[in-house]
Amino acid sequence: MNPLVPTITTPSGVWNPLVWLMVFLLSLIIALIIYMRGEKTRKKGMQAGVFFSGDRPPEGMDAHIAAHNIGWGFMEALRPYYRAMRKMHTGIINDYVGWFLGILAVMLIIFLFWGGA
Amino acid sequence: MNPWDLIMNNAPALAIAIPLLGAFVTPLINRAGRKAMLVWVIAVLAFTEFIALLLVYQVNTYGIQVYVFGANPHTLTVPPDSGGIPVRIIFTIDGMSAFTALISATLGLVVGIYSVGSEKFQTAQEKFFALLLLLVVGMMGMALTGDIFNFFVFLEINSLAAAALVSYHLNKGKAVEAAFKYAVVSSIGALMILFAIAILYGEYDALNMAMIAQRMYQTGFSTYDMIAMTLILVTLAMKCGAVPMHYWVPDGYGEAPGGTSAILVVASQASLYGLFRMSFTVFGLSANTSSLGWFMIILGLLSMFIGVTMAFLQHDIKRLMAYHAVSQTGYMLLGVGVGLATLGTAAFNQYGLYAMEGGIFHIINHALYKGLLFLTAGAIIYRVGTSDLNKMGGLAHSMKFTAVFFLIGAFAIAGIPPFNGFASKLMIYESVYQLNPFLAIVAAIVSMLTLASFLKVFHSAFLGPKIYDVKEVPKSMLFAMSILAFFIILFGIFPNIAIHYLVAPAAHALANPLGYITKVLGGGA
Amino acid sequence: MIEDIIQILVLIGMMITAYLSVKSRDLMECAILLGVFSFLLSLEFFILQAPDVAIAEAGIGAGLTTAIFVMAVRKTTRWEVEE
Amino acid sequence: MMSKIVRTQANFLYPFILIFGFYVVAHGHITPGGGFQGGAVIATGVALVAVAYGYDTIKKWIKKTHLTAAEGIGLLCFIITAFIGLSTSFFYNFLANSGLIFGNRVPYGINPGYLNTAGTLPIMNLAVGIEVLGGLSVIIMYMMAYGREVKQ
Repeated sequence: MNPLVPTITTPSGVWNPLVWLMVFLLSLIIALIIYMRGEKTRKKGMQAGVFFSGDRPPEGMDAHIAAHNIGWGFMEALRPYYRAMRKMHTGIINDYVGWFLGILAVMLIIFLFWGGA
Repeated sequence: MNPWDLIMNNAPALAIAIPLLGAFVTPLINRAGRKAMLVWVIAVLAFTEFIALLLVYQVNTYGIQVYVFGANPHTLTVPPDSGGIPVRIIFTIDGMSAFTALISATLGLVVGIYSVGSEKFQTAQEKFFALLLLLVVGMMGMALTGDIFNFFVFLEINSLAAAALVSYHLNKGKAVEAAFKYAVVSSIGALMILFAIAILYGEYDALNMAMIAQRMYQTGFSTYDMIAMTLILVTLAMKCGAVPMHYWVPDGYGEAPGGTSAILVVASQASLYGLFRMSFTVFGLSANTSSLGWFMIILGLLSMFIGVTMAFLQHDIKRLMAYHAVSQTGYMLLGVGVGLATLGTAAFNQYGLYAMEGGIFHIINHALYKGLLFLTAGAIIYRVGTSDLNKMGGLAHSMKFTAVFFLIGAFAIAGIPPFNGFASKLMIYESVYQLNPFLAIVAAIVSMLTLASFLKVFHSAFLGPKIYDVKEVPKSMLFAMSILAFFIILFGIFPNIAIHYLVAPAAHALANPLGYITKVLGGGA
Repeated sequence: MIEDIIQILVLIGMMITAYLSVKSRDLMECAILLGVFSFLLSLEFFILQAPDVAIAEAGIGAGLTTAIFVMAVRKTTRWEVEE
Repeated sequence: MMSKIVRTQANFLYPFILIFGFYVVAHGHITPGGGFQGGAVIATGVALVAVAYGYDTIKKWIKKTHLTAAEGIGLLCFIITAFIGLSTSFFYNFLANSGLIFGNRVPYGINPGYLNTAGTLPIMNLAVGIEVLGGLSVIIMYMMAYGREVKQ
């Protein structure tokens, strides 16, 4: 196997990053060509602006969205799960050690039945 | 004897001796000035990196290497008057050891270069760099040693140096609290390992891993072995940050200074190495590898999913990345766990070995891109002064290089081609689903969630209106980041370089415990 | 025989001192009890033919850590209080 | 500073503790104990004086920088001794049976234990002893110094 050949053969296929890169670049070039063939006399600036239901955004709406609010829907959908997770992550050192010793005990019991040769 | 032969012959010992010497000399050299100290530290780290490369070369060319401390000649594993027991402190280097040592040395060098810039205004820098070198010693020792008690010693060096490094920026006592938690958890874990070592020593009268494995194979797997195995494996799983024993990870990584989190990732991976070494080489011959493998797979699935979902919740940049470190550790556990679960069956050659290669390849990829991400996080904190994502924004206006490096790291961790994360994740998906399609589905979903949460970080830290009027970070920090970024792209486009020279030898070494045992117990010389 | 009796006595003493040091509300007393515990532990090591470990335990456990505990207690409050 | 009784006791016990500690270090290679144990015993002596006399008095007698230097020097001696044997192997005992310092041959059979044997082991014991006495004493000193800050 020559290490400079980028192809990886997986149990059910092949993967070649160079081919992927070429296809990616080719599609970029095609997109560029399509873009270049577009209408030259278009008005600039308006199309890319942010509109709220067709209206101009009021002043101050270009403020930054804080990290806390990104993915709100996701977290809202999984609220019961996250409530359980928050309960699990207490940040108290006794709980850290407790979890470790608990897993140790559980694994001792499990390996007692299935761990042997 | 000329110097080249000296280095070639003693490479395994020098791998820990040089950073150890460096760590002890650093406080003395600091009296000659800060510049001299920095030059010394970087030189020591660079030489360690060279030795690690040399070890990889030696293992790939000549097979498994043994080095016996204080013996004459240095390959005499079993002295003639010892009754066939390897009594001395012994280093055994196979593919997996050399692989882990190389990662440790590389990240040590990169973090050393980075810390030149990022710790510029701190007090007691000589202690910081001495601890960094000691941490490298701990990781290298864990990776190279062939003696179970030495493994414990190096694990302790690793834990203590890491705990001290975590508390380096006091951060109004928060970092000290995190370091305290880390220290308590790791000392309880180390106590468990010591207990397990005592059990094994009482039973087999040997501390050498190969000797223990051979005697266990001969006498059969007893209940005592089972207890020792559980203690060691669960402790090492805790030390590498597997859910549900991961609680120390976000605290420790989140509070560590600048780039130190990057090397803490590798410190955890040294424990991961220990987990693999113990489960394959020491217990793999005797124990039921299928149940061990499923233990790792289940830990891996839990780590992947809970890690990534908890990361989505965080708004502290380093805590978020720390949860991603937990999540990525799950991929390695999953890949190697599938290999362990199928060990000895026909499925092993069909896809088990391949899954192991994927898992091991993911170790080096994770060290590279998570290292890069932690370095960019350190750069942001260095300039902005806060780690709260809610207060950041618009940094791409002023910190262009950092933004680009962050994007490279984020794409790599999310598994976007052509970066290196994709190559190893592909190998894991394609092989793991043959054992059970559910595993591959979870892995793919976790990958998507990873991308989502890193888009969140990128959006809130780099995009948006300009809030902070800051400059780009110092050149040494940018240089350290560019090294990692270069390797991410190199291993993404030419994955076979890593697989051929590093990953495949490591996977084959793990899968062949008998070779390890015969090399050590074959007498040497 | 006499060795066994001494060993049992030492172990019982260790259990008592450990229990008392956990229960006691006087922190200075806890520190001294831990010192006694370490001393008994080092005696136990000596009985178990490990003089090497016994010296280390006597020096570190009974001597240094007790001194450090005493210093720490003297700088804070002596009595444990209900929060 | 503690009461006169404590100080007198400390004055009386201090030399004996130090001598016992150095004995354990020096005989590390023939009797139980060694560098670590001996260093710990010596540090206990330092702790005794420190507790008896209080930080303000003791800081004139013992300097923290000296103890830190002892720590560094001990570690350096240890690793350099290990490095000297590198032409054979790391930690190689090049002095044993060589006739040089600590290089006498041990006679076969039961013997009273000759100090001048065992090669590099006594040197390493000494190095570890210096390192441990420095390290543990400096911990005590920092404990006391920090406690004083809290009081103020």
